[in-house]
Amino acid sequence: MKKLLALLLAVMLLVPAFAMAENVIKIGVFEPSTGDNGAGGKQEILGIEYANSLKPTVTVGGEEYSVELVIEDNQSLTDKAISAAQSLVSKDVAVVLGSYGSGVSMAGGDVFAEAGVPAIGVSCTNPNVTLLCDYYWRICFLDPFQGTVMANFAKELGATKAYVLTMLGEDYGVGLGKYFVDAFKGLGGEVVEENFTEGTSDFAAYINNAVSNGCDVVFAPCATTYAALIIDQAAAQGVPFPLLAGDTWENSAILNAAKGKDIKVYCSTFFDENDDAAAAAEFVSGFKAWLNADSSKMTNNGGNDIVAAVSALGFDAYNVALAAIEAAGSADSAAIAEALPGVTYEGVTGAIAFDDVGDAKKDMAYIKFANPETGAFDFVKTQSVGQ
Amino acid sequence: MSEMKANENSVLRLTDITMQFGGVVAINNLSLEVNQGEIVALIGPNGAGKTTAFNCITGVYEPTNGAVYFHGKPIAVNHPQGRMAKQYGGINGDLYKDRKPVVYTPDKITHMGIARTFQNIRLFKSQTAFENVLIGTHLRRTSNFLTATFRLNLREEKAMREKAMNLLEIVGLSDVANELATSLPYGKQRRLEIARALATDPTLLLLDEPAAGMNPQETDDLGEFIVDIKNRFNLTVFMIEHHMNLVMDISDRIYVLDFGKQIAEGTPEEIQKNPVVIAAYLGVDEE
Amino acid sequence: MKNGKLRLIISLAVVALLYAGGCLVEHLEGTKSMVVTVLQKGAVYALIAVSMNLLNGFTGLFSLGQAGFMLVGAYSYAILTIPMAKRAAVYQYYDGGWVQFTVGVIPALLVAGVVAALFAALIGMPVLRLKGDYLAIATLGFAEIIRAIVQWDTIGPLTNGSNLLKTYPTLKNIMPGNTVLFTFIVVGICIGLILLLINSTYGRAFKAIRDDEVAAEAMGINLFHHKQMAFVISSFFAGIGGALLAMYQGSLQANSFKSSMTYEILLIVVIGGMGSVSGSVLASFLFIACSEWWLRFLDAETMVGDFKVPLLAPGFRMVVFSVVIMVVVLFFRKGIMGTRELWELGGRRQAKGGRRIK
Amino acid sequence: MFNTLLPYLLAGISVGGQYALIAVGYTLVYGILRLINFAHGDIFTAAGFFMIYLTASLPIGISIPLVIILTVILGFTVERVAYKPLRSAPRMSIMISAIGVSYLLQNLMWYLTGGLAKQYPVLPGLSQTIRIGSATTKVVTIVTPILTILLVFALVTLINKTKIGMAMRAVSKDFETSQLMGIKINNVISVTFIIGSAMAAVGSLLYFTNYTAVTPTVGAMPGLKAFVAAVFGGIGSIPGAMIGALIIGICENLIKAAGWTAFSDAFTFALLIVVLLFRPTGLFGEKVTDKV
Repeated sequence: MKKLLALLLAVMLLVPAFAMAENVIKIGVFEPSTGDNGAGGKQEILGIEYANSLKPTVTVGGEEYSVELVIEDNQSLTDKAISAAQSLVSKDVAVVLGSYGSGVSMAGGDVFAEAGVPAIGVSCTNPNVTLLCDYYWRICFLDPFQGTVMANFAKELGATKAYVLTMLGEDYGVGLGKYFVDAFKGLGGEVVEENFTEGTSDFAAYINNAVSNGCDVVFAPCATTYAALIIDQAAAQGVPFPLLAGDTWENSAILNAAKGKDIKVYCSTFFDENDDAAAAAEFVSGFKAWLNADSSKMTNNGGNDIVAAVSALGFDAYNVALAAIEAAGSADSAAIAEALPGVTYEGVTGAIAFDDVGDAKKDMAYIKFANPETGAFDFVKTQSVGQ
Repeated sequence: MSEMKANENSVLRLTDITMQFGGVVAINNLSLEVNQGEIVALIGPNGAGKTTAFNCITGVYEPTNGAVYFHGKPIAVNHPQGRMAKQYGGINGDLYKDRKPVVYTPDKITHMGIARTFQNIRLFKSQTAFENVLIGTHLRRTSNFLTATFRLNLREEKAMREKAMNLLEIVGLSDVANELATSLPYGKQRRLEIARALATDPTLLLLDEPAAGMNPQETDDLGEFIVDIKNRFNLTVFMIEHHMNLVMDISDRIYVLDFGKQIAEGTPEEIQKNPVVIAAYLGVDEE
Repeated sequence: MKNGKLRLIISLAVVALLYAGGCLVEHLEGTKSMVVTVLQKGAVYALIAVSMNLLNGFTGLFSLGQAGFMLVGAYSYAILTIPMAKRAAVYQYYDGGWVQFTVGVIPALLVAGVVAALFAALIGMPVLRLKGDYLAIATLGFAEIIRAIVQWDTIGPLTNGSNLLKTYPTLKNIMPGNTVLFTFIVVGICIGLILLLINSTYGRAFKAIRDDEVAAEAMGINLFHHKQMAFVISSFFAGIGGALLAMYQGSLQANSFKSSMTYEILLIVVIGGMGSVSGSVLASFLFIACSEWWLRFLDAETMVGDFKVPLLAPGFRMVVFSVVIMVVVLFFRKGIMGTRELWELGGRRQAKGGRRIK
Repeated sequence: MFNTLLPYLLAGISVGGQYALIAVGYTLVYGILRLINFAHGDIFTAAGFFMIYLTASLPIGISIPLVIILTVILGFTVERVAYKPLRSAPRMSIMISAIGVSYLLQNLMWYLTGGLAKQYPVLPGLSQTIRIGSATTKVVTIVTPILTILLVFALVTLINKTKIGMAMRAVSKDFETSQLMGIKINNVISVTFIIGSAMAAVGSLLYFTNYTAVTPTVGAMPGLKAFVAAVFGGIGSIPGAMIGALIIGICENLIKAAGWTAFSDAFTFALLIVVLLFRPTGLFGEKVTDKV
């Protein structure tokens, strides 16, 4: 019995587990569909899938390749992300899209770099994602920018003392929080900083601290799971000041939490579904129709057909990847990695072109307000740093 | 009695030992002495406190009051302290008031040269007979974990193995050296425990009911065996035993314990005639 | 005796063959292959599992602090080896951090072990006096405390707080193209040392303590001293294991060293057999291969034609996996190997026993 | 000063009461089986999920008793399947089995719920906000300590006054002897798990009303803390578990108030270690002497 087992083990270890069909190019989708960021990750996947449904093939060197999406769940955890990334790499994906969440992207980046597979960050905003990895590019703006934008906005709302709340161990939130603090202090504001540990569910005391410290704005970039609890508590305590956060809060979980409550929630994001640019409008209507046609997709989007910015980014990321493959004229990872920096693309979230580090040169954020009456996001304004 | 003149030949001396658990006084003011080269037996009905006395000697328990000396050196001294001072139920509670308490852990006491066996055999159950004895040689090692890991102690290791094998031969178990200790028959397990105890190079051997569970033939053999190893290793033996034949055969002196108190002391002949013992112990046992 | 020597030679030959095989796989399959991943991670887990087995299986101390010591080792390694040029970027919130030097990989690995061992020595002093499950829960608690300290913002310039550590030398940097060989060598040396220790007089003393503390103490074995020794040595290797894990992962975050990580390692030890080094090694590779590779298909929603295969959905893999583990825990309590080693399988049963316990 | 501390105190008392309800399960099981039931925290989580799925289709009035029943069934099943076969095995094996069950339950819940946080339903009456002095809080904060004290009182009565309570006390004093005395050990153990699970279900109702996101791993930390509370109070003592839990709940929130958030969890474990070292029997535990 044991010998048989050992033999089986040996055979399974040695048998390579891949089979390549002809003229298929694989694109890895490295996203969380479970865990703290699962909700956002699913929306990002939807954008990618929608783009794939529109352009299921790519022409390389005169030959038509069909594109196959290989989706791997990184569970919003940095250690699981490594396994997921390895799994993608072992399935011979040519290029990777993702992830929602910076920590997992940074963790996975090393695996992609090692394998020489280029990765295109969709909504991971921490500078280190691209800075510390030569194989990571990104199509969204960065936290220093986003933090500054929100600090400016907070100032415009008349805030003088900000309460910044982030989760320990979350690169995205901690990073964005720091940039906000720097910017807000630079504008002459005062800041009270606190953080909570993973799994915290009691935010009563935190909100109370914000009140008792005389803060007049809360900035809490964190995963939607905690965001809903924070909004809930803030509403329960009837805080008079607004809650601000970054891109993660543009999610139906936030809308649900804020709905019907006396609370002002703002977030910055990459895209607005009421954008009147032609490409954006076309994407929005097409995406909504696509969602409405399939109830399971609708569920993954949070049960409604509101277009999340991350879906738009996912859509753009897919198209950037195709553009890179076409530019490379090859399905080979190395060639794509070489072609990527030169790719420019006019996406639904704006023009995309990469700088030396691999970041998209984006200088505009959309600020949205979670309307408690309509249960939808209202577009407030676009904001750049210069303003 | 505590600071009496030291007997040159004294190997083990207990003075005024009281052991109290909560409200239960297991041993009350026990004093006894075991001299060089003697075989001394401690007898008494079940629950008389015999094993407790062993545990006080070997450091498993800290006596509530009294002192234990080994070759004249105190290895346990205590007097009722703390909460025990209030609920102390023994006698002579104030004799050791001014003495500094002395506590040694069982391994330290074994180091000094007291080895023991257990009433309910406690062999290392996942180890072979040989390994059980080998473990007994560990305490006299000179190697540290680094030299042992890097095998810089080969000579010592070899000596340990030879010694263990030798002891197995002496107790007549060399043929089952590689058998799992717990798979051996009862009598052999008892002998193995003795071999393991001998591996620690003791000068005093405490045997806790070495003949328990043996048939008369085995018991007789055991008696000879105990005398034999006593002579061979120049030991002093202090044992708890229920088999009266064995006790009467090989003991030089006998202490009798009942309800934690010493009721008699003397040679086998004296004990056999002692009316108190007959009444309290033999009488009860015979019923 | 002769038989034993022969078996030793055969075992060594098999190990050498396995090493050669491991390296060959990497050259044949390339670094992208899942086999290589399994071999790397499996080897790292093997070391960690063996280090835990030294405590739980051989010394009978039920400690659940392994993740904490791995964390210490991993952080020590990473902090010491991040290249100077990258420090400013890694410690972006802490002005480049306090540590302004780097050391080589091998010294850093050793330091990782030593720091973990120092922590163990400190923790062991109070904790090892506890018995059984109290020891388990106290070590678990200490692991959590260590994690909290590492994430503490005040020492952020040292540990980068709760943020990722990256850019330190990983497996591929040291022996490019031979990552498996490097892992196997380091792990092999460590496990070899543990084996030598277990089969020395100290190892016998550990086993004596496991079997019967009272009898061991009566045999002159200083319980605290030996427990402390096992605890410190186990942590030393857990620290090295943690450092290797960091090298394997390429990035490091305190958050992933939770008690669930300790539980996983404990389950590996149980599957392999408490008290069997080769069992732990075998179980590690099996465990990693299943969780990273063979069972992954269970997580993918699969269509066969138009038919959607039922049950298959994200998370199903772990369910199947944990059911298998429960079956082992309940019905095959001795695990794959019991207390025996691979090289004893052919030999006489009673040489080591395990089987003959009624 | 008091005004800043008040919300923390309130949060502490309420979370402490909820820990207490979980801790009862630990202390009872440990008292009888000498087992740290690592799966208890996950049973608590499962109760949260039961509520979410039941209220999706049933009115709350029916859901609540159903949740308690389902949780009890789960606790009972876990004992029968994972602990009973190991009754004669070494204690380490049972503990490993408990860890295995915890692992299984977490993975199972992850699979069944898709790994995303679920929103706990709003319980009318409990979820309203009220003001106490300068602090705003939910009604549940006030209800928790009262309900906890009532339940603990009822349980203590049960254990001291009824036949099954007497059997439980006997089994926890001496497992083997009580078996010889004709006590049906398995029944007693089952009752223990049933009571523990029911308490955990009630605890989950209160806990998740306050903190509304349920994830598969959400129960692990409260579970461990509740165990610490049980040790702190003196394992086996039910009032001890309650007082231990309240102290832990309050302390951990006061630590947050002091700005040491990162150490609020670590504090619990530090407390555990200190208690184990200096007073292993806890605040109200009985002293036991080992037999050699």
